[in-house]
Amino acid sequence: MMLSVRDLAVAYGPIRALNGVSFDLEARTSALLAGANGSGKSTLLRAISGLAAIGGGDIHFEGRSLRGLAAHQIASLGIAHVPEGRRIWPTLTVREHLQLAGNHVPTARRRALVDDIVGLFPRLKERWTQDAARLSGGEQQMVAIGRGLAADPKLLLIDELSLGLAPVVVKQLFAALDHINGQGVALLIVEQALHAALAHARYGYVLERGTLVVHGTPDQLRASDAVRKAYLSI
Amino acid sequence: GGPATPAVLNEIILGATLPLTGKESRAGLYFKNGYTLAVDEINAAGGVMIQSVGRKLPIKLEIVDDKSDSMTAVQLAEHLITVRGIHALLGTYETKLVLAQSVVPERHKIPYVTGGGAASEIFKRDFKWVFGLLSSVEAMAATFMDWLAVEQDAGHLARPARIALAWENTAHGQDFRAGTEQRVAAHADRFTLVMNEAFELNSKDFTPLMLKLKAATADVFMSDTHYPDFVLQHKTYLQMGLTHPVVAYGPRGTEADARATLGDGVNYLVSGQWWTQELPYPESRAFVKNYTAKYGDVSSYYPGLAYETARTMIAAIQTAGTIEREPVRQALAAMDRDGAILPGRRVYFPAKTGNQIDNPSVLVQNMPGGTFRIVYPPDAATGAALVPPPR
Amino acid sequence: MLQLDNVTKRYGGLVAVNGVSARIAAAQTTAIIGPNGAGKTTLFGMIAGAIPPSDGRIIFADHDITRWSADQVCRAGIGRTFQVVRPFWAMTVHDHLRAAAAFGSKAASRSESTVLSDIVTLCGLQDVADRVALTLTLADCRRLEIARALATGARMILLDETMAGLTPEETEQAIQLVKGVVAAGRTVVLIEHVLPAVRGLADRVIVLDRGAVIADGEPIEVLSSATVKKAYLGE
Amino acid sequence: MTRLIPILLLIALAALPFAGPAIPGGVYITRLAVIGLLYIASATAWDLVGGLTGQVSFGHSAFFGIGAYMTAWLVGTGWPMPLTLLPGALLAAAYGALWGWPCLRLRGPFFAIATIGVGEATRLIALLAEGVTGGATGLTLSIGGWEHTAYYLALGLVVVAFALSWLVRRSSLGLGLSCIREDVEAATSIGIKVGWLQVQALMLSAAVVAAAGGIYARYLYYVEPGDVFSFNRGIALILMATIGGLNSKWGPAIGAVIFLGLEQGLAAWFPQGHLGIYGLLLIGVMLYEPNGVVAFGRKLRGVASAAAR
Amino acid sequence: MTDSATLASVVIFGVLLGGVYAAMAYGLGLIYGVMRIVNLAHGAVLMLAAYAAYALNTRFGLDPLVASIVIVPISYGIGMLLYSVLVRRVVHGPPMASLLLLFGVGLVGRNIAYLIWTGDDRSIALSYNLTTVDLGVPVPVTKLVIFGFALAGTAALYAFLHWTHTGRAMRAVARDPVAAELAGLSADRISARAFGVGTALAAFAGVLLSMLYVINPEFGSALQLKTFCIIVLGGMDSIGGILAGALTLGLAETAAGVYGGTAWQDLVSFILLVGILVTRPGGLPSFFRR
Ligand SMILES: Nc1ncnc2c1ncn2[C@@H]1O[C@H](COP(=O)(O)OP(=O)(O)OP(=O)(O)O)[C@@H](O)[C@H]1O
Ligand SMILES: Nc1ncnc2c1ncn2[C@@H]1O[C@H](COP(=O)(O)OP(=O)(O)OP(=O)(O)O)[C@@H](O)[C@H]1O
Ligand SMILES: [Mg+2]
Ligand SMILES: [Mg+2]
Repeated sequence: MMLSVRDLAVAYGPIRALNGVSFDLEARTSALLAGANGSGKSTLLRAISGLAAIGGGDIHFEGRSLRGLAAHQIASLGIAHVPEGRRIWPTLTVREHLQLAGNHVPTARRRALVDDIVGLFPRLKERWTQDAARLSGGEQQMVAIGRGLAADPKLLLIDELSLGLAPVVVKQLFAALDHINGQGVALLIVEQALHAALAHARYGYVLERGTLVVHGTPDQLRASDAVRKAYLSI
Repeated sequence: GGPATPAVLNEIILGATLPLTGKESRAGLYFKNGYTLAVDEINAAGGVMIQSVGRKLPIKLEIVDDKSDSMTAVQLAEHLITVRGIHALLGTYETKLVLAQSVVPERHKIPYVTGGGAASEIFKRDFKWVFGLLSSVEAMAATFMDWLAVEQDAGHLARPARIALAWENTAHGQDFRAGTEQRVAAHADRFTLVMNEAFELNSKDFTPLMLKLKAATADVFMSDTHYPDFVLQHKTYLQMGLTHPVVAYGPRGTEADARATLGDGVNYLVSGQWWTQELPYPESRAFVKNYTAKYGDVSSYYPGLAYETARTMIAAIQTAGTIEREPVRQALAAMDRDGAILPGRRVYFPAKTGNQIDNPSVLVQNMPGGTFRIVYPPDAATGAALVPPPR
Repeated sequence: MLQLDNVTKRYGGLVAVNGVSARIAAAQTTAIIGPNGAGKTTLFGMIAGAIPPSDGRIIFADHDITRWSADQVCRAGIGRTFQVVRPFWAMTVHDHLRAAAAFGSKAASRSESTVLSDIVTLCGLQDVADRVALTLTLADCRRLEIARALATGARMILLDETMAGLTPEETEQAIQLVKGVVAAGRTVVLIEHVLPAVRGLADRVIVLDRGAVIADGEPIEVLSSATVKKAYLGE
Repeated sequence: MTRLIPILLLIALAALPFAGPAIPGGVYITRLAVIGLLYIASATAWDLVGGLTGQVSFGHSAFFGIGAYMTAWLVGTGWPMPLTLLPGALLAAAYGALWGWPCLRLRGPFFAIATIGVGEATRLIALLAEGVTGGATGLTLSIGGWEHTAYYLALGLVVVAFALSWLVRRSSLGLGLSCIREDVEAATSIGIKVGWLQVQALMLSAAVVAAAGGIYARYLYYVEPGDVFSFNRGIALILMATIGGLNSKWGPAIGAVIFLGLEQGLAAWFPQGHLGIYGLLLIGVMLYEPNGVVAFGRKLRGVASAAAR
Repeated sequence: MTDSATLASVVIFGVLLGGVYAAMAYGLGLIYGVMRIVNLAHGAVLMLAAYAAYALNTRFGLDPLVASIVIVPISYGIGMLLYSVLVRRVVHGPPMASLLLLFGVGLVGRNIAYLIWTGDDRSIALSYNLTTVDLGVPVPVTKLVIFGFALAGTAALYAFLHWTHTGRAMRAVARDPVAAELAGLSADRISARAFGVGTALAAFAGVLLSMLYVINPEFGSALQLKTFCIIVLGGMDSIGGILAGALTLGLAETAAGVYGGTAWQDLVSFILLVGILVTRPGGLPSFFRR
């Protein structure tokens, strides 16, 4: 198992965001995480990447406990997290975002990655030396994802993948993620547009009020009543 | 008000707030040393005779830091009087602090002697409890001008002399300018003012001032400054290669540090002093010896003034033979004391100036090798002034 | 109700919005769609008075509001939401609405308290009315922004991607919410990438690409046009 | 019960000048209290801009100085002292509007530094305008009058400042200012006239601080630009409000009392080390409770009520 | 006083003064740029470093420039330490907290200076104190040295912040430490380094200033105010902006002193500051942007 989450509990002060969540991710897999607003999806990703303190239970990545590690230490283990709300660096250029994230990657590999990213989001090349603050919302989302990819991760966590992206870009993005996944990067993606997402995932999880309520292969999820009602109604 | 006087009087408490930190901390330090030395000396001599107790009592000095801030100087004076139970108050340093603080002794009717506030403004208010040991800055400026006239008459200086005046924008500087302007107006045949510039205290660049000075082609450059501004001004002056027959920075110029920094550049500067270590009086010489042994540098007027301020208050208590306030005040008002270390050797507080001493100040000229000459007034002079300085 | 004449915004060499002209009638729901960076948000910003146009005119209810400041525009009757939510983080939901009602459109009635509670109900914020924005979920923040815009008494509201990041169920609720807003007689202009919402709500769709209008008309018609399919939907 | 505390406090303060001579140190405390009350009123008024609106102003020294000078001038021409506070307050409010209008468009450090510029420029102008202000020497006021005039005026000003702060906070003005503090762009989007609202807050706050300056002039009988327009006065207000707790009803007042106590107490008893001790205390407070004493109080109350349960 | 020779001196001395100001401001600018912290201890650092240069000069006869080889690295360490022990704990709190904390640090620094060196004024005796170079007007070599540092400082800092990984990381941490952590950058360590570099720059400036000015414990406070003005004029964010802000102030003050009154220098610079901010809310860089 690449990632194994056991009885994970996370709280923000008195608010319990996650309550005993357990699941495993294999290497090279591609998993989807869904759930209503406030169900704890982002918190789960934050706990994995070290942004939220693990309250109870534990998370292991490649056999190593992530408890007590700082976010940057976890990042250097090979987990990249594209956070909710983009969190780009407003005064850095598009190029600098990719440079910073890919600093530890060997030069040849880094070049290839940057080429991939630019191929995926040609728009970024057009805005290459523009401060990120002055990009449109969708362009910023591209930078955020590009930054995650540039780190050459083993596991890529993306929160709200399609948020603010035009349908054409979302389509390309799913195709690109398939490609990346094909190269061996494991994916854990939070996405609300389940229809499209399920077509690209190998496994799916649904969170409700901080606990995993449904999980299974895309077919199993599509068959689940709860999922159909809440996520596939349109 | 005031706290109940203790049944048995064991010591006489003198209080003072001083600018130990902040803008005036240099002066504050020297004042503290001067006060302390005077008190130590009297205590070494057994203290002050107090009739009601029937024996000599030692003096205790309570000094607090007013941070060069008027309000704190006022508040802490109140504190000293009402909480710490001092018997008399010695003044803080710098005119505006004294202006603010002097209201407190007047309100509480407690004797107050200041050697740190020179503005006549302080004494124009008909206060009964406030006594000043610094003659006015206007008078000091006037002394300068009188000396210039002497040099003119000796043919050393052009007549009329072109005077370039710079003054720091403080109460001190304002008075210096006023004194100079009065003399210039009174003697148009002798003096013309070709530059009259104010500058901010603690400026970080005097190049513009010196450019102006250069353009003014003056015979005399007079500037009234604090120490840091003096060093920076004169450094800039020297760097620009300026020379004038007479260069004076008010009370500045004798400082040992200045010579260390500016080297021979300080030769022949003339300074006006309320007190200087050059004064030939035995009391002054003894003071210089004791002070230097204990604290080192005594090259500015601050320690001398502080020392004499404390001595004056102690003398008044001695004369009164009591720490009762009114008798001490009367002793001050009636004082005409000899053996002081100030120019003229006398301490007295004329009623017509509102209890501010009006003794002369002396002018000192720096000589090569770090020696000094008192050049004015003639009766105190230790040598002739070199005007213009030898090349 | 709203008339755009040749509205243009340049940033240095970049033309973010390029000569957009359109008329938007009262009580109609208009969707603006287009690829990322097409200039949709910039156009909203110009209408709302937050970004000064480089060129062109904007006329709202017979007033030329081209050079008006954002607060003037709001008081004239245009409310807006932000693409990246911008609630007053330390204030309660209720205070948001009170403030909006106090400072918003002159036309807003003075018996707000009843109206405000209607808005709270309409937007489904009853349960969180006394919580500060900091503790709300994204969906709640979106609803809060809509409620805040409504509470200003705006006759026209501009919604910038209010459906982004919502689950389909929540999207459906949001669609119902906007329908309620329209039913209450307000004119809605919305930017969306979530097509079900566009289909479910819009009477008319305007497509922007690289700052210019490339299509304008009925949703079904526009969304099936070849240019839009290619530039936006990627089909 | 807690509602009674302010009233009892007010009564106690009103009685202090008469009780003063009877308690040990009472005379000194009464004198010190004048400054304390002026600090409380000024800090509370400053908080309308610095806390409620979130615009940290270093420039309030300008208002203080204007008030002080107005009183000095008018008393010099024979006005009864209490009446001089009103023109001082009005002039300061007008001055606030004059520079507030352009400057309040700035935010964060830009606004803060612009206010440093305004405050210092005002001080320097006062210093240079010798004919009007007496220049560096300043002006002296004739001494006399009832000894507790300044005290009761200061006490009255504290009541005014609290009332003003309370009224503003529960009016739509206060609501609008909060919106501005949180997000200017969002605030304009709901129709808030950001400039005008902030100017109103600055004017109100300026008026109170100017009145404090006027009372101070009467207290010291001496005004001088370096003192009444001092940059340190601006800093002091910020320290008070922050130590106590920004944007709170009692915070600035509590901070003012602590500030005065430390400022005077440390300087009186530790002539060598007061700066350092004060610095260490500040560091301690900010490490332990960056939101000020009021936040600490809230926590304590939380603990207490938890224990009670 | 309106001839071209005077104008030439105004320009030369104005630019030199601008160099002094720029040198003073880099440390403050860097720390603000990276951490959004207004370092109210900046003045104390300038002052203590100047005293350190004084002490090394009087004890061992070291030239201040030589002394800086010792002082600058130590200051870097002190800066890192200060960050790790104190600033780190408030940097993400309310903005006023870091402001006051550092104000407290500044007070402690001043008190230390009073205890060690008393409130007396000190100055360093340098053999080349009065040496000048003739550029049409006599120009002090000390100011030329400082000006050289100001120019080199701009270039070096720009290159550091834009072309090195650490520099970019500092800028990233400045704007979003969380995102920086996610990109594998230790926000804490990078901030500590930035604080160290900022402190070291300030210390170096303090050493340079000791060659020009009389030192006392209050020496930093007045300079600090001016450095704030400079970095704000410079737009708070750009290194080139600092130089531009410093030169603007230097020229304006010198011109005000020469063509107006010497006492107007500060007044003019404050009025200019307010004027520029009011018309250009982003400071000087916004003249070059649209
Ligand atoms: N910083 C925080 N402080 C307090 N509560 C929080 C914080 N962040 C999240 N929460 C709460 O924790 C719960 C889970 O939040 P989380 O962000 O993980 O949900 P989510 O599933 O990602 O929702 P969304 O779809 O809105 O992003 C919610 O109830 C939320 O209100
Ligand atoms: N302040 C600015 N300076 C320079 N360019 C800008 C600025 N603001 C926006 N832009 C550019 O203008 C273009 C239009 O931006 P806008 O935000 O309007 O796009 P949008 O249509 O809303 O896109 P999205 O769907 O991604 O939100 C983008 O390419 C963006 O990079
Ligand atoms: Mg989320
Ligand atoms: Mg947009």
